[in-house]
Amino acid sequence: MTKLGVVVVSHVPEIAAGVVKLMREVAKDVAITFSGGTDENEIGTSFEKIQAAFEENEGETILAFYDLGSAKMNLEMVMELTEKEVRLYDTAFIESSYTAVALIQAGADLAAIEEQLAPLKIK
Amino acid sequence: MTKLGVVVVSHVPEIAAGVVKLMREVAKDVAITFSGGTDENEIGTSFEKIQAAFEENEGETILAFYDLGSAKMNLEMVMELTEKEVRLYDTAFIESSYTAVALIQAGADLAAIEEQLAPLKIK
Amino acid sequence: MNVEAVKKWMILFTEKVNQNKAYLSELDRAIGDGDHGMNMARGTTEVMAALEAKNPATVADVFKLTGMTLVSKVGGASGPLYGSAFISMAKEAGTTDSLLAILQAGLNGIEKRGQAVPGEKTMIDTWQPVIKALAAGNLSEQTIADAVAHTKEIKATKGRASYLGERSIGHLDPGAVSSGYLFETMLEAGVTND
Amino acid sequence: MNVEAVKKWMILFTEKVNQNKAYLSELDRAIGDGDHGMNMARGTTEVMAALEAKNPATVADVFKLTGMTLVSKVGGASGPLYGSAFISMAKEAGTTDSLLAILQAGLNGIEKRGQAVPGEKTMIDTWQPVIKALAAGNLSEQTIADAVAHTKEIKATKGRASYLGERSIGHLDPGAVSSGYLFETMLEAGVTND
Ligand SMILES: Nc1ncnc2c1ncn2[C@@H]1O[C@H](COP(=O)(O)OP(=O)(O)O)[C@@H](O)[C@H]1O
Ligand SMILES: Nc1ncnc2c1ncn2[C@@H]1O[C@H](COP(=O)(O)OP(=O)(O)O)[C@@H](O)[C@H]1O
Ligand SMILES: [Mg+2]
Ligand SMILES: [Mg+2]
Ligand SMILES: [Mg+2]
Ligand SMILES: [Mg+2]
Repeated sequence: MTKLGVVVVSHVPEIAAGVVKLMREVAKDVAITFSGGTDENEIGTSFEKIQAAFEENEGETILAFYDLGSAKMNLEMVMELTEKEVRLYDTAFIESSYTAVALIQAGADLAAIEEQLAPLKIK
Repeated sequence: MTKLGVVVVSHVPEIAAGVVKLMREVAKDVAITFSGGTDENEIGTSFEKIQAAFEENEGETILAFYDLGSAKMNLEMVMELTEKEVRLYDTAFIESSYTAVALIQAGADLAAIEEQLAPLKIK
Repeated sequence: MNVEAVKKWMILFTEKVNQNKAYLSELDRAIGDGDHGMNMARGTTEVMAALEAKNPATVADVFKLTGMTLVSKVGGASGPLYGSAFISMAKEAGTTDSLLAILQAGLNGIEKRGQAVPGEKTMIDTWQPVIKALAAGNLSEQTIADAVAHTKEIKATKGRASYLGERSIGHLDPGAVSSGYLFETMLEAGVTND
Repeated sequence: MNVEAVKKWMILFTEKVNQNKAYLSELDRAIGDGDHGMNMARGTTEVMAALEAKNPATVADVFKLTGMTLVSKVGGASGPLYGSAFISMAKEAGTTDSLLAILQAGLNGIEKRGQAVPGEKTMIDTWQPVIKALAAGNLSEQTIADAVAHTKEIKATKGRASYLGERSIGHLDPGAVSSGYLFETMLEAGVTND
């Protein structure tokens, strides 16, 4: 089974860091990386930070989550350039990224995870 | 029209603060208060902090949003005690609280806001 | 119902929770966020402090102070849940002496607070069989142990464990285990239906 | 297509954006987060610095450097959107000299990136009528102004403004306005279809 990792992308540095904190409670061993805010840590997203989050993530298959739509566009630009297999979810940001890492920690496979994520699609 | 306010409740202090930062970008004038983490600023929720967020909010009708289910229970305990009219939404936390404040800032009324929130229900 | 027995119950429950703090958190680590032992240990320790400080004179007041303290000190789902249970029990204890009626009120409080029903892998799956056995006059340590053990087979559909879906099967529910302690210590303290 | 004219275009666009930075942000404050002027000013200023530093020799290279710089420096939706436009235009400019074909490639890039179509109150609502007029041989300042003005009447269904639903009607789309600047300065710089 391919190793799964999670990347979270938020417009706000504090949100990204906070979500990782929330996830760490239930997912001590999961590969989690994040991108929060712009290069100057202002509100927005950063192509470079997202790219770094993908490259530094130990997962081979990355499950990616974002807060607002403009993050998605930067995410997709990075996805076109990375070697990794990336699955991007248009789901409730915190609730679905939390669900994903909890399931990965519990040993669930991608199909089981996506089944749980499906009802959280809102974008 | 009754003055609308927004209360956000997160398990993590950083997430609550970050969401408010994100909302402030589009809602300079909206009454927003928050509760993040436990009394000791650990991960969890605090009855007292939630109560304070309600009391300090200048809105007469409060739209309340939360991240994970256990926050909801504390929210409901506070709701049973507060004088204010509170509407609690089982919607995608960040996406829906952002939507709500953007609409309040734009002068939308409760009915219009709830129509936009309806498709974001996931809990 | 004897107020001294009820106080003893709270003391024994606090002791049991604190002795098993690590175990409760370990159970919660498997299907939750690993803090149930911490939450309950902190909450019950605060209850002890509050009971000592205020020394409530009636059963209703003991339950009320316990509930309010748990609500404000626990920080996790178990706070409002146990809190609602004890607050409802306090209300009921104001009008009746029947342990059965009081526990049933507690369960109603939990169900109202958490919108869960039996079979969803929560503390309710301890409370409900215990109350049933009490009503039938055959509540024992074994009834409690069986109810707790049964949560292993259930798929969680409420609480944090529900995020795991099928993966929650095969693990005890931590809240069901701590509720097991609640009822074991109730028997030990001699709090009974008469 | 003349590389000097294209460079002049980028310079004029940067100037126009920077002169109207406050206005663009004000437009974005009404239906978005109020940063479109900042975003575009920062992005285009970085483009100027990059063009000066690298002095690219071909039209394709000018567009490519512009696009890459916007993607990495803007921080808002307009970054990947304008970025994708210029990167697609660079690719097209590698094989053709036709302004029409190049702009069409740019629009395709935006549509692919943002999954929007005409009529959703985005920059596309400037690009699409401009390209149509160019194809018909009657592109003018007026065409551009009309396209931009028309976004006022549209309800946003993409981008941040879409959160406002009906409330987005009655406001110009900031990205449509900055795209208006792009095409006005294209005409001023003498970048044409032949
Ligand atoms: N909706 C609910 N109804 C009843 N009991 C619940 C509900 N949600 C959670 N629980 C109980 O709470 C326990 C978890 O408590 P705890 O770990 O202290 O809170 P948290 O999940 O917030 O960390 C679960 O094991 C379960 O027994
Ligand atoms: N999906 C999309 N497709 C096309 N254009 C879009 C899309 N989303 C947003 N835009 C454009 O981007 C502009 C906003 O840019 P900007 O304010 O810089 O980004 P942000 O919304 O991230 O703050 C909008 O006015 C609109 O023209
Ligand atoms: Mg827990
Ligand atoms: Mg917890
Ligand atoms: Mg903006
Ligand atoms: Mg922005």
